[in-house]
Amino acid sequence: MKNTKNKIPGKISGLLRSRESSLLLVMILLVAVIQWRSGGMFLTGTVITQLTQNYAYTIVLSFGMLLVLLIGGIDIAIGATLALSGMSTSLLMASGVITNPFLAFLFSILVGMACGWIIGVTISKGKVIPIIATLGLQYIFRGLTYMVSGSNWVSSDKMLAGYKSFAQGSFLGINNLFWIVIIMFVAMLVFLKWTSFGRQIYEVGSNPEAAKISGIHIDRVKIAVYTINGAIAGLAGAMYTSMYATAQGNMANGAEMDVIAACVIGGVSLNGGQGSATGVFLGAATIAIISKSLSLVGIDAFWQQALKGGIIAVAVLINVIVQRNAARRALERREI
Amino acid sequence: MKKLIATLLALVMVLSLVACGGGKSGEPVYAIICKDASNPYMSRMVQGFKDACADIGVTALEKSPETTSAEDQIAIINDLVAQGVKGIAIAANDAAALKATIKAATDRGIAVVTLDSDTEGSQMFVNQAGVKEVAQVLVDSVYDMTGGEGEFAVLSASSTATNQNAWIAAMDTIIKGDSKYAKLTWVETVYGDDESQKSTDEMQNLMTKYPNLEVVCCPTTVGVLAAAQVVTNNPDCGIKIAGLGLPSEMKDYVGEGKACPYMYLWNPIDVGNCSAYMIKAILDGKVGEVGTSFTADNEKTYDISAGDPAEKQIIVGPPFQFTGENIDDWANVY
Amino acid sequence: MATKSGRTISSVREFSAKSLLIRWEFLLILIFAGVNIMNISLSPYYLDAYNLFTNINGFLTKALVALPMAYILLLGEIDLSVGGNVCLSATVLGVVYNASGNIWLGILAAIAVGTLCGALNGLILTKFSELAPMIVTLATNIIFRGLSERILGDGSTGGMQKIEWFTQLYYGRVGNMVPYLFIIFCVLALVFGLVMHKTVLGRQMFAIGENSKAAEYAGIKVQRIRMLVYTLAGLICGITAVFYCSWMGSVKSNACEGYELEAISMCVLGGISTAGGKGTFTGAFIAIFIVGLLRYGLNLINLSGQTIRIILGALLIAVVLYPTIRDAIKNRKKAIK
Amino acid sequence: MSNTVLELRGITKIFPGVKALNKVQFNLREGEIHALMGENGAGKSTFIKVIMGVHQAEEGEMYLNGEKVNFKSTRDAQKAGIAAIYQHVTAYPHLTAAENIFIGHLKMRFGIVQWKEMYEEADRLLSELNADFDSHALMGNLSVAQQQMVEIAKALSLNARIIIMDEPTAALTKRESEELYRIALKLRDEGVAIIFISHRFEDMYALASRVTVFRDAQYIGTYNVDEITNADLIKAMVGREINDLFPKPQVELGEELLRVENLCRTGYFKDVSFSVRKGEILGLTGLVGARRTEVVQTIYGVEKLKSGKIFWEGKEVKVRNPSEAMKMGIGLLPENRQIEGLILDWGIGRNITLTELNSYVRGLFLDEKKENETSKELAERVDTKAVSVFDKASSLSGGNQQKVVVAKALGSDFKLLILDEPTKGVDVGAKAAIYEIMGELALAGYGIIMISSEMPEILGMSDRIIVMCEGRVTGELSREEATQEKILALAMDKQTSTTEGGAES
Repeated sequence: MKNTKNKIPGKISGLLRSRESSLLLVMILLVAVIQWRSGGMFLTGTVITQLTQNYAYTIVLSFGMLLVLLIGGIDIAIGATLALSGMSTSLLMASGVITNPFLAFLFSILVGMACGWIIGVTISKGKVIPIIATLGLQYIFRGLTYMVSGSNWVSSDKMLAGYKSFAQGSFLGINNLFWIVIIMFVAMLVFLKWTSFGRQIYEVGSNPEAAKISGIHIDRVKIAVYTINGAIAGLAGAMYTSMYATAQGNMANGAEMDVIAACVIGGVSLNGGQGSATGVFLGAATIAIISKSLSLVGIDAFWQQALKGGIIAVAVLINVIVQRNAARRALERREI
Repeated sequence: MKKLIATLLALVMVLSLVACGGGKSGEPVYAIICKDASNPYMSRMVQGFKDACADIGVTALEKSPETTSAEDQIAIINDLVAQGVKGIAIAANDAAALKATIKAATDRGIAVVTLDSDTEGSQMFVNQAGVKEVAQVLVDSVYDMTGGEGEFAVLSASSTATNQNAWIAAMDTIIKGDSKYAKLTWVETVYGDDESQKSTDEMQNLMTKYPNLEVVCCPTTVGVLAAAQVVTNNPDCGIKIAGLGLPSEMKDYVGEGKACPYMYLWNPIDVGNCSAYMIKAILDGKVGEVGTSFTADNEKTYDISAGDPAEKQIIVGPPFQFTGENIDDWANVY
Repeated sequence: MATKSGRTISSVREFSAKSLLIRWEFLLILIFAGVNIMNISLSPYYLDAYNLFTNINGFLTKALVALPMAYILLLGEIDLSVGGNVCLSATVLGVVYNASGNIWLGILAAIAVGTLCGALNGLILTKFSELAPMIVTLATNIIFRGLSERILGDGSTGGMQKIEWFTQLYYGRVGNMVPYLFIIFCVLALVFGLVMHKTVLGRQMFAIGENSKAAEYAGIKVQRIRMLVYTLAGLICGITAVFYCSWMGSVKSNACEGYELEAISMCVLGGISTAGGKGTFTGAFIAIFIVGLLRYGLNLINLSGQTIRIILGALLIAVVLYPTIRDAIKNRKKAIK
Repeated sequence: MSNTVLELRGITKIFPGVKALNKVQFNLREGEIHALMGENGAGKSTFIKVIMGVHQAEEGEMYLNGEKVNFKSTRDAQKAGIAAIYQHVTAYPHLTAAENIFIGHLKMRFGIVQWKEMYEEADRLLSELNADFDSHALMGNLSVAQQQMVEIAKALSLNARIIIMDEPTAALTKRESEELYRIALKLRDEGVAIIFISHRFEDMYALASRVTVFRDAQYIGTYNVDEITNADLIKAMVGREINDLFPKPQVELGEELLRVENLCRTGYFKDVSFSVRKGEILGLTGLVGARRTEVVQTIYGVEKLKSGKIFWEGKEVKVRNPSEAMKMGIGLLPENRQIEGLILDWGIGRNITLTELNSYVRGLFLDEKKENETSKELAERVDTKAVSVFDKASSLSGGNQQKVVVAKALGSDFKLLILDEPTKGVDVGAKAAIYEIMGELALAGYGIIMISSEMPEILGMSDRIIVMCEGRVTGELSREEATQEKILALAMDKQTSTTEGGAES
């Protein structure tokens, strides 16, 4: 799917850029096939708005996961963080404490940020490996979500009208939630490419020892990244509850699997240092298209899980094969 | 040093948990197990069950699994048996899986009734409304809303929910059995698993796949709410919603010109209430053979009819219609 | 080759009670005792042997997959696909039984599928050894669960509880007290423990977990052992699926949710370090009963499922944080000195 | 022209178990290339890391342009205008060349990274070094030589007044080395002071005006390049005369054990052929980057072979993995003991028995009593200083750790032993013991291949010497005809395979 040129790659085809152009190609091809198979029902106004609305929160979560994967970590507690922040915000709305939608979004982000901070400290200062730390904290956050809500739902009639209408409303023809995705995407692009802290994330991920020697505080970067990821999960919690207008204990259960799939397809490497906001955006969009279009195209929804797992496996294997070829070619170039 | 930490850890665990230990008074305990812990319809049933237990003079105890899984319900039944509860009322997540565990409980003299959703091995099914009656009102509302002709679909709960499957099967036999409904085309049955996200996605898929769909019938309170919200958000889709819904949730979606012209349900509080009395009736040996009837302690008489898969069942009452007019005064009841 | 300096090296491991006390197992025994004391004091029903065994049976299916998980963690790796594997094997058992009407065929099919799935993990991980086991088993878990969802559609396969002897596999008890599953589990645990601590394969697994490069140079066939361990995990998942079907009688595609996370928590609580090479099997064995009985005790006092979930999560984090806290205290003490 | 830019006095650095630097001193003048030479393990790389702030010296001071300084990280050193180019380039493989150049001092305006400006200046710097790639290339795709040019460009972007190059020519071809000389001389003429660490006399003669020698973590002396003769320099580097330090017994050679014919492995080595006989000690030497370790790894089955034949006791064999090699009777004592040779957290007993676990099985299980006794006997045979077989390997000194690895090899009935840098990082006393053991093994009929970069060891212990340079065998010398100059000449220049060349004595 990707061509690494034999001659030293100059400006035209950096390894990263060619990965995203091929991903865009795959996505366009996919939409064409779906459009043909579903007899033209896919590319209609309503389906596109539903697509952008329903999957806005997974794309936003994927940006958070991108940061975590870039420093070589992982966070499987984002589903639980989303649930806790979304639920606590809805409860405060139901009990009349929060009366303005903007405040609701802010509170949800703050709750998510606190969860992210706890994860960051456990991993960096507590020296716990990320998979185990987020596994344990996922249990705790999910348990708290049920406990806080006394394990019953916040039904839509108890939610602020403005909060619910925000998710349905649109501006310049684009749904509000998708505006959040666009703003987040631009912010992530600028942050990762143009700010020094963004570059430090790449440095820590690409070569942690060199980064430590050159004076970067690895722990501080880790805590910051997991906190930002938590905040994003909090934001996604508000987006979720405002769109579905109910808050359930088991909401976003297993969302982390879709998000990891999106990042892996988007070319993010799991050992850190490699990945871009564009790649993740395209990866998440691909996952959304596949999930949305399955029933339209006649593949029954029961194939969806198996397909998603298959896509992650294929994307990971392609990454490895490409890296092996590049290493082999580098060896051959070395004249002895 | 390490031994100190170890003993400290053990001590803390013991103290903290003793502090919030449960009541062990000698009073008999009736337990209720719902499909999952956070379903609003179920919490109304529990409310009715607790009121009845208070009248009967027993302690009420609610224990429900987080997800609609039969596995967790089995574990809960085992715990309750171990605690020596006198009776269990359960809304089963599976028609067969609980059989052996319930038998282990009934062998120990514990009365086991099912409510809302039946399963094998239950001594009595407290049926909120007869399967045929529920199916009939659902088919009639679809017939009325489509004007007798057109496409309709069904958005149900989870694929293994016994009560929804029973109503859907009954609806099918009614439609096939009467030429009046011949012109109705049942396009598809989809499953929202009683999750608002999945129900919304399924509803949206139905709208896109069947452009001239006229009615979506949702025999589950979660489905009907999600469907009504989707229709309200796309007013020009021209789809009407029929089904079973809680008045409190549906009050701004039910009525003329709204997404759901009218809907049906029964009072879940009555169902919970009645199941407690049924446990008392079984324990007092009042319940006779199929065909006989008996009066429970709430001075209501019930006639026992043959149930499937439970041996006996009683009907709490006919489904109740909610329209734009009367929904408001029920909205704060349940 | 006589030694010139005549220095002698002792070859006897001097036994010190203190070294025994500071071992992790002693702490676990203490916690185990604490949990039992708490349960007894909380509800008089706890000591009823029949109910105790019923409840132990409840979590033994999860504990079965913890046995091979201990080996995988010992190698310094992780397998997130056990839940999906058991679910798929159980689905296959149900479908094959309903199609052929012969339960034996179903059982064989389930064990075969389980082992194959484990071997698939092993194959990918040995052929592409630079891949992280976490991501590969994450993907295969979704694939296994997806396949079982595809096979079952929206229904479920069932009817297995009609076969009397098959349900006795789970519900049957020796002398109407000790369930067969409990005995089988203890035998399997003994075998796993002895292999791990007393055999060549066990020692080699410790070596790979501690330093796989040194193990390779010492002539240990690292990739072959990794393949063997993942396939063994698959086999155990197949066996667990048989017990699951005997217990539940029917299978839905959301069966065995969270088995892998539970198994990992049991092993990590048992002292098996996630970095590999450390830990004892007795620790994991005791930890299995600590988690199981703690959950049972908390249920007895009717704590909600969620609070139990929080307590187990907190326990896992506390156990993993323990070495860091201990070192921090040690360093601070050294600093003071 | 001659004022001192950088001065270090009395620098001591201690790592657990070994003193890496012992009161060393050094001074560097402006616009000067100052060579720093010494054998492997003499403390050169540690000294550079102390200057760059990676390590903090226990004792001693450092003066930059006369003022006392102390660097906590490479960032402090970079701010003070000192840049280093390491032998194994520690670059960021996933980032572009331009970003690697400006790491730590990205061009910012109002907090925004100025990419365009950075790419332009990076291209300017690279073209100045006439690099054949541009600044958009990914670091991971570049060859070692190109990565070094990026590191030099980075030093220039810091407009560093002092540049330290640690074995830069080790992995470079002749053409690339000359390119580096041109750049170094150009920098010197612009007033930049350069510390050039190398093994190669060739580099020193081409570039340096002064040379300082370190040996065994100590400062030996500083000399003007044109005043010191080659032999004196070698004596300064090596220190001891070749005398009876090496108890090499005369062993009458048995029949051929191992013969390899034009082994090749892409990117590492090509057409490597040699043979070893029973009782013979074959020395395999060359400079860093000669790929000797990779050759024995292929023979031992750790790495795959591209082409070529291996004959064991006359028969052609395929070695797919280490356990096959061990079954045949080939044992390898790997180069870095701590990672490949030992499990540091385990007791020495368990380390020793790891390779032959099957011989300790009684019934189904391991017989720990037998294991402990055998490992005790083996450990005592090589005179390891340890209290009990349960002492952790990590608690032993370098020499004793090597003895444990040898004891491990003695546990199996090997016929050929390959020792890769057996005395690296080992104190002088333990070295003698290891040579003694090698002598005894040869007497007992073992074939031995010894890889070493220490001249005296190679000359002292080998019956025959194979010299390699950059993946090629450049010569074979018998014990009698071998001298240090011949070895160095063969080790330095790939083209002049057998003839005399390079540095005149």
